[in-house]
Amino acid sequence: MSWKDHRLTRNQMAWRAAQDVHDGAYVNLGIGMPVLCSAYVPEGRHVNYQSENGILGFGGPPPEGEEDFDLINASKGAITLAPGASIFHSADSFAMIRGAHLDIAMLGAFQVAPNGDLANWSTGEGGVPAVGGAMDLSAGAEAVRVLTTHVTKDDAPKLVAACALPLTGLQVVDRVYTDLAVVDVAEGRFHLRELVPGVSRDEIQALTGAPLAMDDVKPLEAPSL
Amino acid sequence: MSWKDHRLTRNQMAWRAAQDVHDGAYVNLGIGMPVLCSAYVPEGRHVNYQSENGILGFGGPPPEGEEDFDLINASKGAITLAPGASIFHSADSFAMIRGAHLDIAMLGAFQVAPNGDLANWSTGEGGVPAVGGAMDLSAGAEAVRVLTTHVTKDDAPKLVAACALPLTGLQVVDRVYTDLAVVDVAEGRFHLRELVPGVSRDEIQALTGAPLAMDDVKPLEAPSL
Amino acid sequence: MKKPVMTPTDAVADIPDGATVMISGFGGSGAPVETVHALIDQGARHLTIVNNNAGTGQIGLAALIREGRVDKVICSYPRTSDSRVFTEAYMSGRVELELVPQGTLSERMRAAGAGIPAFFTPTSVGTPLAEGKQQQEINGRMCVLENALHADFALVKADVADEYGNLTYRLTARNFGPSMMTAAKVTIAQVREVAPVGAIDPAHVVTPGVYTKRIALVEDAAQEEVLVRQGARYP
Amino acid sequence: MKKPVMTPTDAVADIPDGATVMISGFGGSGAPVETVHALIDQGARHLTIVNNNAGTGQIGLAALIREGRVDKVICSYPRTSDSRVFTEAYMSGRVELELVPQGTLSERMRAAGAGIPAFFTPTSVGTPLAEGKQQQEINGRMCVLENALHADFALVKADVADEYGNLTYRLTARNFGPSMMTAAKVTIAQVREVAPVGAIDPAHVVTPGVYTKRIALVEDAAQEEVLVRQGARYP
Repeated sequence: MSWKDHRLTRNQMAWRAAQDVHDGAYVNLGIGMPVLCSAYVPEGRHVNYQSENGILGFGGPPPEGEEDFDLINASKGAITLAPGASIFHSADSFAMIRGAHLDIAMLGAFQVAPNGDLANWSTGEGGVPAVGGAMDLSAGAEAVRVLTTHVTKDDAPKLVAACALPLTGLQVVDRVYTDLAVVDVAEGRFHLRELVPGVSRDEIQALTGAPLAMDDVKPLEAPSL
Repeated sequence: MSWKDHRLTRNQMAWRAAQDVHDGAYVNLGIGMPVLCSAYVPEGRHVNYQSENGILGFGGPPPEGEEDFDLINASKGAITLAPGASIFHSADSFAMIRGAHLDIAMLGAFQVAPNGDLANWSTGEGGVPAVGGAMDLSAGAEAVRVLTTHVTKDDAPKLVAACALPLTGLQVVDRVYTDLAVVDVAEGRFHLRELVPGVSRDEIQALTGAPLAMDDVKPLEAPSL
Repeated sequence: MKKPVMTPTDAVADIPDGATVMISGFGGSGAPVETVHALIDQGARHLTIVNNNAGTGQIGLAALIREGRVDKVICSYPRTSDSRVFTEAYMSGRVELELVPQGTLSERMRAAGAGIPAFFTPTSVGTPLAEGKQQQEINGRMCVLENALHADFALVKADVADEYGNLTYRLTARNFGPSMMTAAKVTIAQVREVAPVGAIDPAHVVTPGVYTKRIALVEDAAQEEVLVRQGARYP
Repeated sequence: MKKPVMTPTDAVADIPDGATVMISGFGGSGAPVETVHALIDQGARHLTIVNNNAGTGQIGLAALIREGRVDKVICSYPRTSDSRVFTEAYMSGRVELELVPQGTLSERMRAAGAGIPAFFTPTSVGTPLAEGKQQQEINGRMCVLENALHADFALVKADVADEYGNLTYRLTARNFGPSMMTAAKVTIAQVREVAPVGAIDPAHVVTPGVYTKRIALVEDAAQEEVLVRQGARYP
């Protein structure tokens, strides 16, 4: 068995990230994997999901065939209205984001550095850059949490010593949820908090581009999703 | 008979100012005499009155006893909703004002100068200054028209060679409606356009603090109001 | 998340001496008079008040000033038909005045809530109110730089809240409320009714619940303008 | 004032070559696809387009780009699941891209409509998107100065207009529409229905009629996302 056999699915990563959202939190879900979190609010908690396109209060996708594409998340996927939702225009949505009214922003990443730097909008020359709301979310949210595969398709680390790709935000990332681990970013270091069973500490360090502090590591477990 | 016996009433001044508002115009009515204009939309015209506190589309006061003081104009007087009205908050109201979306602002004045300078917020030392939305309206409206008595309570001219009082806006006034005359402000001069019957050209010039061009002067007439 | 529904007394209990407090209203329209009276009863002093005006008659903000609780007023129009309380306090030097053009006042609060630390506006250029401010020509027009205006507390009169704190406002009583709700650290929405979650159409919400920290329920709230015309006095 | 109700064809007839045109929508939600198709038929070229994205599939904005009508796109997120048309045009150098953070994009349009020529924001500081822009530290935080973004025309999908041009929007199709309606000289609201004056509660109006210059009535408008998923192509 390789470490690849132990990877979480995208839905499992979203589930894991959703478990850390506290009751009553206001949480922006960014384009890509983060939008999956809206389906996994922990039992007994009320979480207010916000999407940059102008909605506060939504749940997961509706049953197939009942999609209304005038009611979508940041990934343009159909969602459902949560009770007590509100809808507003884009400038008001980013006023809410930039004005630091949201507790958490969940974002995707190309690279994250131990100082909290985030790169998620440009792969450099030769591609089409796409920033969306990531820079505003990085600037405005109280906490920035990242959902990303631990490595690229070519098995290169996405948690790196320093971001080589153009930055989205400086010193903004607090925690990273990958398909192999939960990693805190604090005091200029990566701290391995959870690791999927079956992957060793040496393996996860080898897949990570900067030292991982491993003082207190728990198993990373998620239901089948 | 003195010139004082020929003065228009406040309602007549408002009526006269309202006659110049073109069909379809969007018009802010400022605190003081301007708010009276909302009662005098000329027959056959549709005028959209705006008030800085956050409404577009209103008419004159309701019958006595039916006032709702949550529905007011800039002078805090009760108004009525016009069909097709919209209500918005103060920041959106001033976005509309400052963003040059209104055709006309009707304002009060302490002093107006031939270059279009307006002073209407401070009587200098010894009084309480009050600017309200006048500076935003001066900066943002396509045309600024002033309603004011021709002279102060002490018979000093309010149309002056240069404003001695602190300015509200620079080179903004297009036309002045007084209780004696209609005066255009153009090319650095006052142009007398209308004069109440019974007051001579010499008299009106004596009551004005700067030369009045008098090339084409019509009688200023208004119904009893 | 359900927001705490309190009395005005409880809602203002922790406002400390020296706080900056925004109070909604354009004249009496949108003035949360019961919550302001609770603040008078509470006793906090050396307050900086942000309001469009500076109080009328002998109730609400005027009474707060008369009782000597206010060191400074930030407003656009302190001169009204019955603003004797402020006039006396200001002329005697007991209250400081920061006069701000009304559109700049509302935009500064909107900017505070929107994470915009400063903006340029042509409003007030060439007047005494622009003096001492950074100026810059943009697209050929001189502008002044205005800073975001934050507060510690906001006392805002809305109409209906749902349990999550989504708010609607009544007619032109809306005025400064929505921007103040975004600009203060602790926001208190005084409402006539607390409706169940789902009672407000998501498209009709004016203030999303994220901005509402406390709800002060006053079912039979007075209209300040009506009280003033009746000659009311508080306390 | 009653606003002219037109076909999309008539509404876009006078858009000249070289115009800057805002097009509403977040992906297909709020995209006025029939009016964009009318612009394709009309033939204007060398356009600068402001949109959150840069077109998907082979319809709407993607088709406008494919037909060679667009010189420049100002947007935040041109990379979508099927943005091949833009990608090819951009990589081959046929279309210029001005990439703007989404919140800065919407705030720049809001500023244009609000008479705010420029504002400071912390967004993008320290990144390549801040390069070449005026920067200033405000309250201890470095910010970049962003300019208002104006346009000659705006094509905006609303839901219902009344005869005076007051608009409502459907669910999250609201997105960029309201700010674009304030930021362009000539605004075209594509709507599903034109209702009589008085049909919209004054408190529920999202875009006041003053901002609406033309109404393009398309009763059976398509949802762009649905068309894209069906593999539709225009013309």
